[in-house]
Amino acid sequence: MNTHTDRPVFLDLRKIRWPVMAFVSGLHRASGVLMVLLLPVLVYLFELSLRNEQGFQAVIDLMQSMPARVLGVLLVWLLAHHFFAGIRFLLLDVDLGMEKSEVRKTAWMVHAAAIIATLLVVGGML
Amino acid sequence: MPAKAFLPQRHGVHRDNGNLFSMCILCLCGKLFWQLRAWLAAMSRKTETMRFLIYRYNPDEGKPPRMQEYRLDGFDSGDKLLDALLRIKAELDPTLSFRRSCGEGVCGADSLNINGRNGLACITPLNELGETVEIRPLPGRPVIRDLVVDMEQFYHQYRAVKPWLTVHDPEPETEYLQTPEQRDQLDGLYECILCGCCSTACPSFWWNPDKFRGPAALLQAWRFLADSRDQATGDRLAELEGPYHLFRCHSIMNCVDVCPKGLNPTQAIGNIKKLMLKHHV
Amino acid sequence: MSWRGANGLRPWLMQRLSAVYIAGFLLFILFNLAAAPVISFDAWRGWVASPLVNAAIALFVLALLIHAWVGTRDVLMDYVKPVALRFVLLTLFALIFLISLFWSLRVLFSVPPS
Amino acid sequence: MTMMKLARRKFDTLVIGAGGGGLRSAMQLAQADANVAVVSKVFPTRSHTVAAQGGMNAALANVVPDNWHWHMYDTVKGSDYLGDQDAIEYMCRAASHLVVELEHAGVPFSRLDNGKIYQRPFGGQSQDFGGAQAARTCAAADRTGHAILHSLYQQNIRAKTHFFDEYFAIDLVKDSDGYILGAVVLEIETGEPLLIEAKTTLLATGGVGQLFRTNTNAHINTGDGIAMALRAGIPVQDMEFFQFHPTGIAGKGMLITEGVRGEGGYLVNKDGERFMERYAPQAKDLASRDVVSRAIAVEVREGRGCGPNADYVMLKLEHLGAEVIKKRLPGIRDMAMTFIGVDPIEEPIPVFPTAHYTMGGIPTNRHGQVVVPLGEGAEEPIPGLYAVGECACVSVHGANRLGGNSLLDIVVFGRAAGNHIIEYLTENRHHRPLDEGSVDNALARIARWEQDGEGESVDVLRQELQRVMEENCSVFRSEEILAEGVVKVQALAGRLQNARLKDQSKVFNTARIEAFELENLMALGLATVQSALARKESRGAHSRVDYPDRDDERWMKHSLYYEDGRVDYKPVRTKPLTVDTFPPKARVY
Repeated sequence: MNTHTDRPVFLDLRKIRWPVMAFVSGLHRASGVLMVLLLPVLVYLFELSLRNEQGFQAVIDLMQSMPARVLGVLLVWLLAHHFFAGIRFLLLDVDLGMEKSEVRKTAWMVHAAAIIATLLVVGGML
Repeated sequence: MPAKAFLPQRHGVHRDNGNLFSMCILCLCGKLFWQLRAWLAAMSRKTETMRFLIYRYNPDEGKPPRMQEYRLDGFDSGDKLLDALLRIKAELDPTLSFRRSCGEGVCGADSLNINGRNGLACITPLNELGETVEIRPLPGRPVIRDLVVDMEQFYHQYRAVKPWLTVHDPEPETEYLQTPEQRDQLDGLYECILCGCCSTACPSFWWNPDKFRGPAALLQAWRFLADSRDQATGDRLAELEGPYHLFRCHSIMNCVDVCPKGLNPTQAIGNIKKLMLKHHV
Repeated sequence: MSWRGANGLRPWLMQRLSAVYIAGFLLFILFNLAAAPVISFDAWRGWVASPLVNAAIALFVLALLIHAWVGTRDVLMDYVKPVALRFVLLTLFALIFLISLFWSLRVLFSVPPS
Repeated sequence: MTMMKLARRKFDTLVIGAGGGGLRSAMQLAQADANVAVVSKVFPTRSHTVAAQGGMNAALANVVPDNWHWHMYDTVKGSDYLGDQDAIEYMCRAASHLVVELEHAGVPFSRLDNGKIYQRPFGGQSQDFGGAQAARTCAAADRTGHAILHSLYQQNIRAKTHFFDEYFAIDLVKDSDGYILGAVVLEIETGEPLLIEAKTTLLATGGVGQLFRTNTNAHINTGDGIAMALRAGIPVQDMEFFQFHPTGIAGKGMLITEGVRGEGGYLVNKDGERFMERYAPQAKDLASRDVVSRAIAVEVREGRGCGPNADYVMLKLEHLGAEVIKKRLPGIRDMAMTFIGVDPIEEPIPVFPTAHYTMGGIPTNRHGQVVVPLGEGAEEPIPGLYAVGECACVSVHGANRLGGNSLLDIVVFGRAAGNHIIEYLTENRHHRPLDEGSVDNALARIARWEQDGEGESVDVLRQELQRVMEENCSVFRSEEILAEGVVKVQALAGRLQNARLKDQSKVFNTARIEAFELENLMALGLATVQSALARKESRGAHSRVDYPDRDDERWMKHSLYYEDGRVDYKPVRTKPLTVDTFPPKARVY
């Protein structure tokens, strides 16, 4: 096959246009990876909250601290995005929204839904 | 005149994927940037002269790729990008190389990355491109020269799905019968022109072009699975098992977005997955 | 199911099935918390300890880790090309997920009914 | 460079061109375990067969009664009695079997309710020797060429045909005994020449539609094989007969298939009059192509054209309804919307006759063997050389090709040539040695474009040639216009000697390929105008205003044009294989 390993390849991601559905997919993946990395922390907090009264209070305090709140908003957004994008992928699996005309629309809807959900949750928390 | 700002960033086949997060941020910024560009382009559509920034590379020169600018005017309202490329080659620079054949969107020779998006030059109207047009070769494929890329891996993946009708029964003397409804199943599949726009717009194909069959080849795999005459369903499905050949598809749907024939490879891939599921359960 | 099939179709299917459960569970939690916010340790502990919730959480942990494993594997297969490095990373994540699984199950099942 | 230094490959058979004709032959050969190489200047599925729309004729009688003999009659009549009736009988007899074979190879033909292959009416088709309209054209919507080409390519990769994709054929290699022993080709990617030795060579390089400024053809249709044959001393046959398709998109040239009229579309002039009723009372819009093209040209010339410049007519199909258009004609709907922004479901399409098909070409017999007047006979085969498809002249199309017969032609004679080559290979088991000088011409051709310096531009010359051909060798011709055309093309050929390449780089140098192509175009432009000037009658597509009638007594003969400008003639083979001759009679539709 090709032996010309010296040939250039154009794959400059800044010059390639990303359609909105590629964004949904990319963000789905990125949010997934971030949440995976936070998984051990979650398990630890879960354990701590059930260990005893103090542990529970420590978790509550932590969650009400300022940095955690900021991080929490980001996390809620990531989770919401992952959630809605995931629903969209599941619907695609059963051929819903598979038409070219719908693909973009549903991708925008995922972005919008994630932001609205985040605002609602944050609003609920305040 | 080479514009420094547009120097391509990657030389050689090594790819630096960066970490996911920065990629995502990058993408978001990129998205905004493109939107802005589109608005600006729409606002400045008045001028007649068009500016073409074209990816140039000639291995004989021993220099890395660069972007070269050409300016042309006097286009008709119905002109396509291929008309512009042919004029640039005829009037300004005979050294510019690109492929072309039918000139009417049925042969798939002149697929390019046009303003960041894959498409066929011969059916892309100039008046939808804005005043400045950036033209690059298809992403992810080794560049032979200028806008000409090496598509061998793409063709290899096509051949790998055994894209031919396979029938084990003895052949009848007349045609195999097929109802119009059965034949309808092939619409949206057999029309593929192998231009490669889809596969080279697919991130999964960028990362695994050697193992992932890619949207074009998988569309053809489904074209034969969906054919009521074909009898190799088991073999075809078996060949697509495993983590790579089929299952690298993550329904990103860039392929659907760019297909110049309006085909839907993602749907075909979904159909293969469902058929596989049916076969296993 | 063949070994190759197990590597392609099964993870794909597991990811979908786990996703459906996770989505359902998250909605369940959300409505529960919205209806009756947990404010005390005892309430929290009691809620977790109730058999239905306990089993649901256990299943959730399992689904989550399956989902995370398939996703991580996909990501590593796409971006990490050196086979050795990919193997090390896959093993590492497998370990993390397994430890997380056993730890959370232990915590879950050790909560005494109040 | 000398022959010794040339890289070499050896095959049983070299097929030049990967359109339907080349691939059908290659498939036959590869399936018979011959060692086949297919050389193509583009990736095979970019060949122009891919653009064929309407379909392929075969008397399957799936829709209305039909038989091959009626098909034969229509083809002979359509050819204006210049077609060779043995070859026509062979083709029409083979047609049904070969359509079925293609269907078995995977071609997704459209279907009738009973599951059989869908057939549509096409121009020049009749039942019962000139009776009611027949429906003989097997179609895959309006993408039949695409469907056939892709299926043939697929069968070839299955049969492990050896493909040389993106190699440009420079010249044939010939020894002193007159055997053709392969060709010198140029690898476009590296710019390096390669000598492919073969016991048999088959030319399947397609037509020369690029001779004309507005044409329905791909940019690659530059008649390379025909010109190679001409340079190898073979005369080219019937080059004056060039088909203008009645319905190219006006001013653009993209083809709108005859299938549109087959499905019920019709032409109107600016008064909304369905004018074909005047020119062909019985067949109307489905008269043969030369008739319809002339009718449109007359309407426009007499001031009944549409549009601001009154320079085209309208093709109406809105009355067919959205469903039929989407189901049967999706490709031309796409094309009309893309290129003129017209949705044929709502509006008619502006059309005008457009250069479309080369009826002439390399003279062959019905086995695909290239035949020339050598010593005694008018048709002696050149050992080792075959030609099929549009580049060949069998001649089944004579002075005018019927729609739906070109896809049939490539498949029938592609297969026939394949079979004959298999036979030839069993008798000629060994490669003949090459003479030292046999590649000189090819190498000189390559060296000619390596000259440095300032000179004429290849692009300018090509554009001028296309304009001259369009102005001086179009639908209507006369002594004066053609004579002027000869002088002009000769002048351009002279200027071509002074052309130089600005780009001397090797890797994927398309400017160099275009220079070779222009040499081929120029030679065939001369062949076309000279042959047209010589023929003093009107027959089929060759319409002389100064000789408006067909003259069977003096002109029912094939022309043979030699590279040196000489025009010779040979008789038409009027004796079919088994049936009676169709004698010439007045041609009315």
